[in-house]
Amino acid sequence: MNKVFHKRRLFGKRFGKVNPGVVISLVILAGFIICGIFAPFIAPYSPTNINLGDALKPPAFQAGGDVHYPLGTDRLGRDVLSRIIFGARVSLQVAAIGVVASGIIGLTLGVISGYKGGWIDIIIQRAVDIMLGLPMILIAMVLAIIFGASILNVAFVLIIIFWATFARQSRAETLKLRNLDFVTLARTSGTSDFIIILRHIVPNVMGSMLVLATLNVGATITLEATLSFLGAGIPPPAPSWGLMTADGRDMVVTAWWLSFMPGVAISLVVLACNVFGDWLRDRLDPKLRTI
Amino acid sequence: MSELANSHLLQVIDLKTHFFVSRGTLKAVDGVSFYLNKGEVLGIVGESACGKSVTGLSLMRLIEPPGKIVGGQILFNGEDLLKLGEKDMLKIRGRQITMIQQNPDTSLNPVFRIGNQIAEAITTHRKLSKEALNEKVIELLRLVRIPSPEVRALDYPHQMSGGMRQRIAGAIALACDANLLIADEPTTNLDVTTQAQYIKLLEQIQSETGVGIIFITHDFGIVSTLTDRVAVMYAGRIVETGPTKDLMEKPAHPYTRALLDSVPKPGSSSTRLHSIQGGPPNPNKMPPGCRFAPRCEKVKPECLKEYPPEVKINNNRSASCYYVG
Amino acid sequence: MTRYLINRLTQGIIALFLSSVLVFILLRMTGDPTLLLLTPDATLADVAALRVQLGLDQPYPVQYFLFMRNILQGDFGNSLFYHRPVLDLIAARFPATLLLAITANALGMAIALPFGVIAATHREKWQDTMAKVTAILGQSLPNFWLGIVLIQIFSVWLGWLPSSGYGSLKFLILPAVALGFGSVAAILRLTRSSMLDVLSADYIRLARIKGLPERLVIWKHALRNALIPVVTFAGIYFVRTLAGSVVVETIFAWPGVGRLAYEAVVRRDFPVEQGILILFTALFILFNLMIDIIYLFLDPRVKLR
Amino acid sequence: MSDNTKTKNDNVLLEFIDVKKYFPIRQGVFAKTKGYIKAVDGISYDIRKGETFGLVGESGCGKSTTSKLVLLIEPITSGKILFDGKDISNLSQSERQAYRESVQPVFQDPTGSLDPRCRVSTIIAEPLQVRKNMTKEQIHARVLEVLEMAGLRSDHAELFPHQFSGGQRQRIAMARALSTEPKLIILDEPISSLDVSIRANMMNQLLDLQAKLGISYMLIAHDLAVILHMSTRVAVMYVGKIVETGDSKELYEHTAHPYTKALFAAAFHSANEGALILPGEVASPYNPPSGCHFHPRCPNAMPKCKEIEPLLKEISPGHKAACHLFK
Repeated sequence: MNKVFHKRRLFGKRFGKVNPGVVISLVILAGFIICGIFAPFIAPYSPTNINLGDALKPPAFQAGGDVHYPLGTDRLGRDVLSRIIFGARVSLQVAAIGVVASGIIGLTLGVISGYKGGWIDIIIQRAVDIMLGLPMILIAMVLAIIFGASILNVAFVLIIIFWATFARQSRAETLKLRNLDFVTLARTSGTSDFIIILRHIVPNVMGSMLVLATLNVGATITLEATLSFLGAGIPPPAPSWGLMTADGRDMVVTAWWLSFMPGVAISLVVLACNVFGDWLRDRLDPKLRTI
Repeated sequence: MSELANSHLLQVIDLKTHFFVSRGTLKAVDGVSFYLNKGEVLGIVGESACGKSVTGLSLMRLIEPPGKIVGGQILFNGEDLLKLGEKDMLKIRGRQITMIQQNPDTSLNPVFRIGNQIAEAITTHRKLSKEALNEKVIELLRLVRIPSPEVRALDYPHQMSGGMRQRIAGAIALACDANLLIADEPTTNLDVTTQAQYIKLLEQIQSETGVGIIFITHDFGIVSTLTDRVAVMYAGRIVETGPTKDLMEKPAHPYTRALLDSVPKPGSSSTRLHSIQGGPPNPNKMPPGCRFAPRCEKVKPECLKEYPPEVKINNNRSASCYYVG
Repeated sequence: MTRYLINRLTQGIIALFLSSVLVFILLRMTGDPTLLLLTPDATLADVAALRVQLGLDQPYPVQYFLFMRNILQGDFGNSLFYHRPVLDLIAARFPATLLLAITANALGMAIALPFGVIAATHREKWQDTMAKVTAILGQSLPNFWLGIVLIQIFSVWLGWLPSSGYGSLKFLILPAVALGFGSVAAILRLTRSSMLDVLSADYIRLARIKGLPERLVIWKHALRNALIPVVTFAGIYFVRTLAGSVVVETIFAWPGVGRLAYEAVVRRDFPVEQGILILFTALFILFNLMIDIIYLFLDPRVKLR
Repeated sequence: MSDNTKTKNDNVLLEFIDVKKYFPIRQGVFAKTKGYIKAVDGISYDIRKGETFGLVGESGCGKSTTSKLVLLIEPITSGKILFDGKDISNLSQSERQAYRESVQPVFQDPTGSLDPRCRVSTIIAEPLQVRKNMTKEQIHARVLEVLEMAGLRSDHAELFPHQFSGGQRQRIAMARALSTEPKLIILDEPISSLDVSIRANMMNQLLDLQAKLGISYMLIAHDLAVILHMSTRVAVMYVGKIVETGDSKELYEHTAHPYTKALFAAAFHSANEGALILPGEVASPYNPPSGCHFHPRCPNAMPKCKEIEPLLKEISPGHKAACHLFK
């Protein structure tokens, strides 16, 4: 057994053979990230470029379609493909905020809660229960009335919800780890709590945090789209996938592609996240299952 | 094998149970043969992962994927169990061959009352009137020495101690007057004094009911008090077999001898114990010759080449070793 | 057992209190809700009058007390759009939402439970793959999009079912499917994993040792244990579908509380939104309490705790 | 308990004086204390320099709690534990650290004792890093030194725990315990999770190390055969109390307490006379029987056993038993 192999166990032999679904998912996720970062260089048009002369063109493959607009145009003549590519940027931002920020907050609070126990634990626990229990869509809607729909509103709601999922998971794992002998040993030799958490707890919790993060990327994207769809998320004219779906809703009969296409984008990305996340979970720990 | 094959309650011939996992084929049981006479107690002794528990489950044909019985014969009352359909096997399980599992904390279903769990073991094979069934349940609880059985029958498993739960497992096993009881380390997770109690109980039940017992364990001490004959397993094969007293006094196989020597004796205080170097082989990569050869003090070149044949030491003793005979 | 119930009840009340505080803080974050409660042409005098009427000139604890008193008396204020008490509006719409949520979840359970069990007992076979695909699709497809696609297919193209409205069973099918698909996925997944856990337990082997036919081993011994986490989760999920009805009701023009909530956002009808939020929160906690009680009957180990 | 043990003895390393550990039982909404689990209920003994003191008993007898008290994992309810004459429950910060270095544990489960994400070198160096007075090189040198002492190779230092067998893992745990040059090692069931053929090896290694380094062991086990083999002196515990203690040879040859007799019978499987099989099960420390906790299971129980708790009495030099059979 060589050393490098074990250092990089995550991508080592332990992962077994990779199934095609996972490869496709990775390709989709890579495409999504590239679109999100390099949208202006990839998209053929500006997402907000209004061209009423070309309004409501069907996708290129349908009769009456225009090859210049592969996925058709909306009622203002904006290119659907370009808007979807720019929409990836919105989703990526949202996912980054929702997962990174709430992941860090959740991990910190969860580990402290699980490790320290006592009243800190009780308070954090109750907070987690309530956060997970509250009808968040409604809260977002209330906030949208108060502050008006905004990306800040979305970010706030995402962090409020998702930190709790990270906190719950990391707390549960910390509780298990805390009772393991290696933590007791570290304590009996006088190692400080801070070092124990950094050396023994966090590295052992990271695996499941990674899995949860992947799954939560999908969940944050869906939630943002839902909120935008309901008018409580990203305000128009920003090209959010949820907003685009909502825009095309009244035109299901005449222009089906308007709400269908952005929905495909959301579904593909979320599906890819879930497939990859599940695979990661099975590899890292088959026993680990979220409810 | 004995020429009196027909009088054996159970005769296992060259049983092979392998596990097909992604890393390769684990030959957990790899050519095991033994027999058990009616009313006899046979001990199967070995360390963890030597295949003793898999042998027990194979006898009941309860090997789950990725495991599979890939060869051999299990003759029970002369009939090969491996040739039976699953439906016929259901009539044998619980009715004729039965089993007590190792862990008393998890072996009873937590959501059913213990009386119901015992009753179910009976009704699976026999139709009884409600009164007769109740009576039989109480009788079984008495058999395993549960105090005030009428009350305890209404308990859930978590309301009982480990020792009691293990006795309930015994009552379930004995519900249909089976001929063969496989006890898979039933005392390993019990307290020392409870363990002694349980062994005594098994002894009493054995003499009362005449059930044949295969007792699987890692502990030679238990074997010496309970069993008539013993088979020692190492890395998927039986290395030595014979009457318990004889075998423990004059072990023939180096592994058996080493195992017996490595246990502290009364009064052995602070002297060095005989120790075996290394650990059991990886079931994925078995050594080509004798599986104990890499750890054996008396290893000869031929030990590393081919698995030693079973050698008869006397009428009822045999061992697989080039040093014997 | 009573101690357990009292414990859970206390916890429920604490949770209710904490969430009411949270909702209160959320609602007061703007500092002054009067601007949201009045029409744009209101005078400064109107604002001042309303401030006194709502007690906004009082310190926060007093405000909270007033807020709670009104809620407990069933006074959620009047809708700015309908000019009717919020509670009446919600009460009129609630049955439709309940019907939708119950149908969706019943559908979910009826499909997910048996298929979850079958998937677990046919591990790595086609049944399992199907279940996995269903579960992951249900987890991934956003329900607003699913709703629109369902309308597209079954109303626009095939013309089999109405795309919106309320009335006979025909109207119920599409919204219930759109809402229930997520819960099918979630329950399927959980049933499968819970069954897999249980199936490897020693007591399942004991059932087989007894000679029980596989049918009983699975549907009696295994399922009875596997149900414990599933039922808990299904209860929580039910409340989630209530909240999720906002989306589905909006798409299918279903006259329930969810659609009311959506309309309230569009019309900036603050009291209605607040009322729905408070009610749903209370419902959630109430439901959790009910689940705890059901739990008592499912798991005998809880009774003695 | 006997107060005359307080006589200062240079040979004594660790001394227990009427040590009690009660865990409150909290119930109800407001977690009111409804009673106590008397996990350790007034035990006194001493561990001498260079000896192995064996603590034997079944589940719930308090032997593991005792080790937690020594390791400062749990605070003592009442009584005192003296280490080198100093009360361990009120040490200064630096004394506490010095004490922790002098007393190291080895636990039962070699898998749980080793963080799967840490290299062997990190695991072994952990107690040394707390000191802050050693350079990286010194620490590394010490790691290699103790690895060798524990029967491992220096190239094992860079591997991860899962690359070792159970027996090897227990050696890593031992190496870690040795790293700070302790005076006392608490061995909590050190061999019971190992395979039978590996146990002898580990026991030999432990005895060799002791002979070489002169450390004391406090050995905790449920198997009397192992305890007797390894220990110079033994204490038998039952439901929080010591029922018999003495030289291990003396204890074996002149077993006094009926419970010890039963343990012997179970350990050496010599239980052919029915009298040695105890009825019932180990009493719960939550609600122990009155008088002598052992009386409901005792073959020699007398009426007064139910009422009066027997005290630990010397029945021959150094051999004590808590039983009314001995006057």
